[in-house]
Amino acid sequence: MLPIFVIIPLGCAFLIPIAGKLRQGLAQLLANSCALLLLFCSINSIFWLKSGPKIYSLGGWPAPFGICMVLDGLTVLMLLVVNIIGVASLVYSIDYIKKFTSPVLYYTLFSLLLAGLNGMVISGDLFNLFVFLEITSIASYSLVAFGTEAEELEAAFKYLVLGSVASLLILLAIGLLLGSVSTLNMADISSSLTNSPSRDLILYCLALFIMGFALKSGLVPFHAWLPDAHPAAPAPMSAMLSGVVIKTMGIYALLRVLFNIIGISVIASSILVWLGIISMSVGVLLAIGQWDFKRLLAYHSISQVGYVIFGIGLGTPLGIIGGLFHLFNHSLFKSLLFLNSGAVEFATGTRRLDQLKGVSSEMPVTSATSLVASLSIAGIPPLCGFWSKLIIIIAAFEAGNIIGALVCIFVAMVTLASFLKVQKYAFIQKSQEIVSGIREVPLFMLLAMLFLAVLCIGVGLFFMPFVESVIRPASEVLLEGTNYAKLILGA
Amino acid sequence: MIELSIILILMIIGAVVAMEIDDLLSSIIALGAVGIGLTLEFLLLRAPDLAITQLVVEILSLIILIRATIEVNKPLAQAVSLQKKIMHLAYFCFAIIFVALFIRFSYLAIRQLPDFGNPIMKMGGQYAEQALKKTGATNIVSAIILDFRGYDTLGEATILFTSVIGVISVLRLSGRKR
Amino acid sequence: MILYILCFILFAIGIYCLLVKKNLVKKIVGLGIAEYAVNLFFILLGYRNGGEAPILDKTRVIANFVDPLPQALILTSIVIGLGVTALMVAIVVRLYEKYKTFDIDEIRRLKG
Amino acid sequence: MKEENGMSLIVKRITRITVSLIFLFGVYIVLHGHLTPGGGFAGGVIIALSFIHLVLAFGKDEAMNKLNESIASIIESIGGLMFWGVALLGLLGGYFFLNILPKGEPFRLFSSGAIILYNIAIFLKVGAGLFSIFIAMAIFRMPAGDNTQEPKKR
Repeated sequence: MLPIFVIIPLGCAFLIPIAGKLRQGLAQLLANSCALLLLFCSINSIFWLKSGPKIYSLGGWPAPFGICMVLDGLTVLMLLVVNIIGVASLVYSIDYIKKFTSPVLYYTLFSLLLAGLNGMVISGDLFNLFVFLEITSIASYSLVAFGTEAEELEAAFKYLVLGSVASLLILLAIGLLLGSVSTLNMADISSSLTNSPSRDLILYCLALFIMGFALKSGLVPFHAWLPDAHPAAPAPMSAMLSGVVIKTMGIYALLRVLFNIIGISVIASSILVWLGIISMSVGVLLAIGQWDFKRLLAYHSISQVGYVIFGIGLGTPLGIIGGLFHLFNHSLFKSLLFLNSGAVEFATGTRRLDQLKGVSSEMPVTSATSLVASLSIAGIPPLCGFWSKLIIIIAAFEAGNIIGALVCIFVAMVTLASFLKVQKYAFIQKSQEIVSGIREVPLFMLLAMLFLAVLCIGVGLFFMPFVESVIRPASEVLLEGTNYAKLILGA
Repeated sequence: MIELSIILILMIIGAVVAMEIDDLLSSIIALGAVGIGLTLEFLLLRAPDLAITQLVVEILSLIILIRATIEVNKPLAQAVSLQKKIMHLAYFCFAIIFVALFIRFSYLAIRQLPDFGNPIMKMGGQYAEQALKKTGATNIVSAIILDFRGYDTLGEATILFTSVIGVISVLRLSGRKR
Repeated sequence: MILYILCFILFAIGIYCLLVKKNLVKKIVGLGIAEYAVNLFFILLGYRNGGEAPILDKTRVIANFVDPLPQALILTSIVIGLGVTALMVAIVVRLYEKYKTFDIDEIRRLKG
Repeated sequence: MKEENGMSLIVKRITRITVSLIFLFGVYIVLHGHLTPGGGFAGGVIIALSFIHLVLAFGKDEAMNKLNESIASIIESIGGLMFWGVALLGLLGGYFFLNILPKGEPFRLFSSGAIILYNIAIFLKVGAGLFSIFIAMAIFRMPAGDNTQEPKKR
């Protein structure tokens, strides 16, 4: 029953304003229960997949006629990413939201964000993907501007302008495809594109799609909005933003279009490889000079997204597995780091690393979870970040891309250095005078951070069964490329 | 065919006027003119549904835009430092290069589109035939947006709902508790 | 053919205005123009010479219809444009209240 | 009647007539959505415009007691839930958006099953939503003094 992933969040998004008027706590309860239900559905969607990909045609109309929803390996992976971080952020924001006014609006926007993300991931129709991409964008613009301070509004405005330009470019590309093949179902488009003579048109659409989705996911030439938007957003929202939103809006949609509709070609994969390399190096070099905790994390998001794009751009099966695995891991430890930065800000009131005086003694749980996250982003063996970076580097060597592999190793070193700096200033540094008034953050925030930390360690230790059950079917979907169409229309 | 391009050229002129004029209010009114031109285009291109919706949405966005410029009293004529001039120059030539490349490559792509006036109506044709039988609606566009592709319209209604909640959350009194 | 190119020129003007103008309201106007251009492009794709509006008529059977599919999509895109414009205006109104100016350079308190 | 809020007397007299005409036209557009051009969206925006017309002509307080913020957001959520509910209704017939209501014969008012219900749902949502956008913007008054002081809510 595929439409559950959209029915539940939309229904509860419409219910929350009314529930919020009746009783204050009801809205919070509704949002959290909907997120937990979604997580439960996405976990057992792995087992649905055992019996092959599912197609659900909406309104009873067969695939090319109406809109259809598709559940295949890639969708299951993205559903897991979206709902795990969604539950963690919502549980975290039970206490965090006390700093903000009108939590009812916050929970409505959050469940709309979840509805947009889930709807975008399971939709099998190009224009439907654009509509849900737009829901996610507008919900994240409003959430970035939720605390109405001057910096947040300015960051939200910049994010809004660049996001709308990206949406227009994507809509223009969809228009060109519609003009040349006049159908909107992804499978139908790819089957009629294979024998269509217009090569230049497809290349131009490819260029527009890459520019639009790279703008949405903050890859380097288009990353202007990301370092401002992430620090400005409230902590659970910046965890969702960098952990999930830039991945689903940017990378997932790019992969779906590139691999399944237009079909990967040498040009496209080399563009992806070079985009990845540039984003990796520029992102981490910019991150060194940062003293604002969240800004540093935002720059690291750009470099880690560059890793994922580099891995998948290689095109070899191992590269794609490495890229997708890193996508999953990055969403885990990056949102954990953002939640930690929110906890530090919640307790001490400042995000500047140099003003923090080592809070590990007063905030044991936060510093422990942030240690786990920092080690796994730096790629220390037992934790999850190490395995995915290792697979990508091996795949790079195998694919003969020596420069890329060396850049990967160099970036891993610099990431390690930069996160040791974070640990030293924020947590480990022994403070001389007694730091008064810093208490550990309330329970629910700790619960969310522990949940993600345990997941980080768990995926790190048992990464082989995890890769086999979730990442491999996702990479097979991408490796199939355009005969995705036969699969959908055939079934 | 000719009147379409005339109106389109008038819209381009209106757009340039909206961009270059200094006074904000007249720039918004020029945008309104471009919108009305778009409504005329829709009527000429046999899309009455869209003409009504575009006209009415145009009026509403004008009211909202005028609300944004109502308090402006001083024009922006301050001295601009050298550093900002260089940055504007950089933006300026970046935009020119982007626009030139954009039109150059779009010309290549447009050449391969089916020429204007006879589209490949692969799905459109089927919708037209089966609209009355399958849904009973005589307005085929309504049949498409509410029955064949009703899921899009659910997404559409959610977009409007999100932007309403977004506007209310941005314009509320104070974001954070002091 | 000329119509498509004129439509792309209108889109380029919108994007140019968005990138170059430093006044916030001008950026909203630029985005609106680009939005109009994309909507027009979709409908230009669907036009058919001598086609009829896609409304069935009781009295006569209409043979050739204009393509109704792009029209259905553009209804959605118009309302998306309205939603984004409303959100932008709300942020601009709030920014004007905080900074007392529409000039993006004075507002640039954040480093790029 | 105090002159300062709302426009001059002439405008008020005329708006009383035009507002009802606009409202009637909007309702017509919504109900005949599946027969003639127009539909949920256009009709909803027309209705929102008729209320905005009322607010502009008679000033805020007059219109607010007819349709203030909380009622607008409740109507909007009801519209959304109605759309969501009718779509769920289709679930009984097997698929999410199935149109299982009887189709009736063409060219009549009740001729296309659930499409009318969808139209009414969208009409409620769009009309109430856009009106609450306008009210949120109209109420958000710029503080006369410097900007540190909180904008006063009228």
